[in-house]
Amino acid sequence: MTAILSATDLHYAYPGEVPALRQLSLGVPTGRKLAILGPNGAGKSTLLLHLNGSLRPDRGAVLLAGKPGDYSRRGLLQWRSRVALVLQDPDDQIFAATVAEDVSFGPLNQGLTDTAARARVQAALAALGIADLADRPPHMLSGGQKKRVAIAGAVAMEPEVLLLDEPTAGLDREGADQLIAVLRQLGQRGMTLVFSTHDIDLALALADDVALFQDGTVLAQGRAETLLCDPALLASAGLRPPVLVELWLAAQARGLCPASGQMPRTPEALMEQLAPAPPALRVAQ
Amino acid sequence: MTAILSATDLHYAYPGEVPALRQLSLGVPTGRKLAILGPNGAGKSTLLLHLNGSLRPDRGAVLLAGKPGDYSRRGLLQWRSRVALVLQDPDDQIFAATVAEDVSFGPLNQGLTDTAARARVQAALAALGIADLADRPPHMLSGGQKKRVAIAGAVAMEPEVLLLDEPTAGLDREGADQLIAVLRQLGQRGMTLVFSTHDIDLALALADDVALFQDGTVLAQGRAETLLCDPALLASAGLRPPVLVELWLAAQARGLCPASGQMPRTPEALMEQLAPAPPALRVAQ
Amino acid sequence: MHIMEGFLPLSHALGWYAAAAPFVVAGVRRIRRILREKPEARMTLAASGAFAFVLSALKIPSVTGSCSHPTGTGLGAIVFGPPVMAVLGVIVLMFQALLLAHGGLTTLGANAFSMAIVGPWVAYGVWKLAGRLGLSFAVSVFLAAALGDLATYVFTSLQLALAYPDPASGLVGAALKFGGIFAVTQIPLAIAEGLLTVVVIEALSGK
Amino acid sequence: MSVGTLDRAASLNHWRHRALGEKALIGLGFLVLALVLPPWPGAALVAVAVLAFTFLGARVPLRLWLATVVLPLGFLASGGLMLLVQITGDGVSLAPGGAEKAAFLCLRAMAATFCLMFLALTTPMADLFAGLRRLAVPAEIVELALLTYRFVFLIADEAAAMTAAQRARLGHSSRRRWLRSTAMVAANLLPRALARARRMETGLAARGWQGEMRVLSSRVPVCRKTVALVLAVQLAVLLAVVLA
Repeated sequence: MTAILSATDLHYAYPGEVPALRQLSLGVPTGRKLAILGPNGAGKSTLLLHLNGSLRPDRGAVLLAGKPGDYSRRGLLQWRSRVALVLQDPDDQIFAATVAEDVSFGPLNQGLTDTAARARVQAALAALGIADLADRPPHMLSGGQKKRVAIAGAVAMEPEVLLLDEPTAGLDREGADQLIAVLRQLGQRGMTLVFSTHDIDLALALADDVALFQDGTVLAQGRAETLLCDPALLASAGLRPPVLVELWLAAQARGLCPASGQMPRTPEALMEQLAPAPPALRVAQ
Repeated sequence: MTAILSATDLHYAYPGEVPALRQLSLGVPTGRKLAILGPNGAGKSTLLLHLNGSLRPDRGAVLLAGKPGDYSRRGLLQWRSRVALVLQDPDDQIFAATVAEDVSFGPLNQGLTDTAARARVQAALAALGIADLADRPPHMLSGGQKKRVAIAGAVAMEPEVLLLDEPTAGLDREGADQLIAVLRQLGQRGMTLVFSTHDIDLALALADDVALFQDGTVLAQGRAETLLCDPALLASAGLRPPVLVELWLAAQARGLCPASGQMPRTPEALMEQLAPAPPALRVAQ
Repeated sequence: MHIMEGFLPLSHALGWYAAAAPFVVAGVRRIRRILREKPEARMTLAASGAFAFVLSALKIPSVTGSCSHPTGTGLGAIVFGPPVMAVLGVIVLMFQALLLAHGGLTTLGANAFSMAIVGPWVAYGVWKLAGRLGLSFAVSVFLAAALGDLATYVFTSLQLALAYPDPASGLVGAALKFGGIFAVTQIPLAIAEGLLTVVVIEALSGK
Repeated sequence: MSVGTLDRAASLNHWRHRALGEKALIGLGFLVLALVLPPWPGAALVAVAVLAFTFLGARVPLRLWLATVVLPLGFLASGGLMLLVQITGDGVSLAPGGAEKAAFLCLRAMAATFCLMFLALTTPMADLFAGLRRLAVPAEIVELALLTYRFVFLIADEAAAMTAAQRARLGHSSRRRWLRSTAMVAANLLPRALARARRMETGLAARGWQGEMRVLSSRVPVCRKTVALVLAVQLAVLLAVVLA
């Protein structure tokens, strides 16, 4: 498993404040979906800003495809073409008067011709399932639509890695489900995804790998199936397992599920594992 | 069950837009916790703004303790002393340079003396568990702290009803859990709570009653235990039952829980109902 | 370009306070009248003042590496009018001194005169004049913002020259000296501010 | 240094809870002395005294102080340079007595700047607003300043986020793109600031706002010992200058 991006021993403090990142090391496995999971204010956004070169660490290094990040002007342009960042609030990143115009901002800055940029815009809007919104002014969109426009703006740059800060923040269940479906599709096409979240249920629904983040550092990193089923480890990061996993573990302990089953990622998956007891064995009604 | 606040046949449209509320009727039972549950953009915030007189309906009426709302200057002042509103973004409500100064704003507007207002401020900060933040400037607080400051600003007015717009939006699990605990305590002291949310899990954790909201109107209102266990009704509002309830229903259907059990509001409550099968009856490993 | 704390002798510091006072008092009167009729204008004015502050904190990449920034006076003068800008300007200058150590308290009078009075009035005058001359919208806005910015900078140079006249060539020489050293950054800046204001106002009126 | 750096430092300062009067007496008192007294030895003594209060009294972190002082010193370097030279008919030459004049100016400006920085790094804005109210500045103007202060941080955060988002999409990478990107930030920021103002209006109306914005500010009593100490130091500076 190669790491397209990695961070070693990062240390960073905003001027006059306590350190936001401390001795942080992290690898982003190529072609997979990594959740950076931790409470608010732990420094997750600061980490993402380091991963695309927006912030430069006080100590330590960020490596892109094994090479130390190049903070020269040209180096940063290339870096950000390969590693795109989508912030939490879509209103912070949609500027133009129409959706299509906004999505073209990145490709045009990459130096593409108008024709090439237009093709990129169409492809990105299609990938996010919002081709019909192309001519809309952004302020007339719903929260979930805006979020997808912001992601389209990043996808149109055809990056290798997409960094997303709290992608489902503020979305309702339907909006979040649609977004998760879109992100899964992007992952299937080979894009590496890194997303920060305080929502362990989102990590359960989307992540291949999880990095447990607390107080500016990564406590543990590993496969979602391992980490999210480890209540003791999660507790050390101040977290509880997802409700689904808690119930699954409880059902296993009570012998209501096979011990060999896979970690359920949806309620349906858990229900399938809950074998119906034969009528005679049911609990007393 | 008396209704301290009620709305009958409300109709409202923002100038030049499609109606936000349509023939909406709703009762707010005194001394209970009511969730207004529905997707984003359905008009929940608009409804809350009607319940404290910030917006005046085009048709229909809002009744406070059985009397039609009085939209005169004096009437509104009294209304808002009895029905406090906490907006979704605490930054839209906190204006002063320190927490204690900010919380004193409401009581002073009510015409209290400095001494009386100071006592209210201290009581409100204590009730919200933020007495230690009194001298902090608001922009140095975390999201969860700001939220509690905004609520303290409302509680210091000693209202009968507290309206909260998406109270846990943007909070992480710990922040949300702390807030839920605080709101439960306020409820136990007899304050009537009304909160809007798109998060059915929040309704499950906190609400006594639920009003299902969709497209500017209330589809159904009733006890949380009834409504949240009715998948067909929820589906008509574009919602799914909470994961806990889904699993509980599934376990009941499989005979793994007693059919007479109460709706579980926490994973622990569900686990208690999941009786362990005796060793001999466990599913094949 | 704010005059730093303690740079002006006492008599000049006091003199500029006295010169700025009538404009600021007039602005305060105007604002109190507005607020009596519309209490909620408080929020709008405060948000605009904060916007001007934040705009002035946006750094412009410049050749010299000095800390040049847009003044926002042209935009403010066109949108709110010069009297209101005098008060908002003083508030913003006070915050710049205390939150960024940029400018100063003894030089607040002098800085207010150049940034919150001369700049906005020149911008406003140019804006009105250009309108009367039938210049296009974009050109009028550009000229108003660029000349407002430029006027602020020229006036600041004059203030410095008055305080420190050249021993050989007096006021004129000193103005050339002070003007000259800041011209490197300020002339491109004035053009940038003009262009910026055009884009902002066009985007605003398009929405 | 961001907009919040000094503000944060002031509200976490060791002397944060000292009376506004004491800090004003130090910051403004020495500021007046720096301007009134001849730069040598007056401003030099003021600088020493105010630095002692800054570092020994208020325990301002040195690193932060240095990072803050860089900006005004840049102005001083270029401004002071102008006093060294003169323009004659033959061009630019060294001004007679220019070095002395420039040195005196630097002394005074630095002493004054240290006074300003003492105030900025020890006194939260909340206390200053309360002080302005007591000085009979019209309530409307103090309220306007207070709201502006509150909005500054909110809008600055938005501006910073927008700029980061644009950089991520390669905005700001050339002069032309800088202009376009910055204009887009400004154009999107103003309507958002105004929308925020409208929401704030609703939020405050819900709290019974009638047009006046009264809040309870806590007032710390002045410590007489400290005042006596500060006055004694100021008198000593004054006497030293008169005797010299």
